[in-house]
Amino acid sequence: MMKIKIVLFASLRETLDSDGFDFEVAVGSTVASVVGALGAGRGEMWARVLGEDNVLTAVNHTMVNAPQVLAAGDELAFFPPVTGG
Amino acid sequence: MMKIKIVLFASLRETLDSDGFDFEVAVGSTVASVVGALGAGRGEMWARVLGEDNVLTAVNHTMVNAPQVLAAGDELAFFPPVTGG
Amino acid sequence: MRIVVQAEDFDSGAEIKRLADQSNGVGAVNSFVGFVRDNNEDTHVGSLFLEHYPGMTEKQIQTILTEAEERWVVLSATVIHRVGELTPGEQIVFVGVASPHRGDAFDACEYIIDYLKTRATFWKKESTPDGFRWLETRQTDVDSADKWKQPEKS
Amino acid sequence: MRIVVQAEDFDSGAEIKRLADQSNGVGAVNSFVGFVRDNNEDTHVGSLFLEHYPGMTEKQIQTILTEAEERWVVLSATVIHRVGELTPGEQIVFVGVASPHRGDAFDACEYIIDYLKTRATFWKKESTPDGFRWLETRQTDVDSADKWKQPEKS
Repeated sequence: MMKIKIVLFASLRETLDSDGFDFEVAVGSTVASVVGALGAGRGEMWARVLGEDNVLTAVNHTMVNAPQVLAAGDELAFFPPVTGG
Repeated sequence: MMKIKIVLFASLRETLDSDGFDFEVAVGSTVASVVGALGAGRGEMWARVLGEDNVLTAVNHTMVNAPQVLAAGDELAFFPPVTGG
Repeated sequence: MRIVVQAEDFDSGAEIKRLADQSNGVGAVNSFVGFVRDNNEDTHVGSLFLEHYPGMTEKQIQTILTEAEERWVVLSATVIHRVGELTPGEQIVFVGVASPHRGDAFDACEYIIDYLKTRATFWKKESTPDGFRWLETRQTDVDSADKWKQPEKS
Repeated sequence: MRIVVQAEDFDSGAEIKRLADQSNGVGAVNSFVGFVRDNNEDTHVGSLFLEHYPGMTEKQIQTILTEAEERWVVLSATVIHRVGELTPGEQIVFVGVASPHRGDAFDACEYIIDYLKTRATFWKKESTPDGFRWLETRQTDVDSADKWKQPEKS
């Protein structure tokens, strides 16, 4: 197992009532498999919210897609489409 | 005869050493005929400078062309292409 | 290149002068300032709450500025984006670009704000008479950014 | 609509806020500030002297602003142009446009400065190491203004 950091922003942070936490995942986990583990470990709401089509993911401040493989210490962020400016 | 006002700007003002004056012209004069009268009355330099292709003319703050007919009291301006901003 | 994310208001005039002072040969500064509107989609807006992803936001803005510098003559560029709670009429964002000539300044500034709207990790929540609502991406913003896509060289 | 020709410097930040305060619903202010460059056509410029045609200049700027208001959603617009002697690094001209959305603000602002350059009666004289010289119209300025010409409806 390895430890990564999960962070959540905006509507995801509010809906899931969490701004993030450290999380233990299997070595070789992908973004997709972490979403699966979060749904399994934290309940239906997490599976549903993180599974929505428009949820964006970043690893260490760079946008990534679901197949992205994670390394120990990575910061994995989930957030909705951006609306700044 | 009728009186109009001649005004000159920028390089024309400097080259002809005048920023303007009242000028008596025949009733029914056009911009072109005033240019002729200025050349006849004030000398070769005026004919040459006001006859240059890029000289612009305005009557009462509106751009006009050579055939424009003038009225008593009009302000006739001569100036080079603009270079502001 | 100056990138600031802050709660405080900013002085656009001082930023414009700073852009001109950064470099010799500045003839033109184009700048964009976004303001909180008092209504959105026909609903009265009482206040706006802006959140960002510290670290990632600044990095994304830097990438957008670098792209603009590669595409136009940019002598200096500034982005200031406010976060926290803002009320209608307040300044939200400043984008400024200094160039020798104005065409580059206009295009680079519009490029930066168009991509900032679609790629920088900021999120807006509005307070309306019906409560808070998170804003959704506008299709017009996506279209604005798409206009900068260059055709592939064949 | 605010049109000022003056010798004094101006505060771009105050002008931007004034544009936003003129009207409800302002979401975007685009502004252009022109600066005196320290060189022009590879010649060092010591100072710039700006002359205008009082009365006609303001009228022409008003016409240009009215055209911009007919073409885009413009909630308020400002042009400030300095005259007299200016040195490199000084501000020459401010053009600002406030709109609900940024696309209109960018386009209207660029339209105004492009036509101001080719239609407003200002003239520039530069002091260079070889003495004074009156500037000539740049072809690039003529081309910039021409890009706004709309095709005739057929």
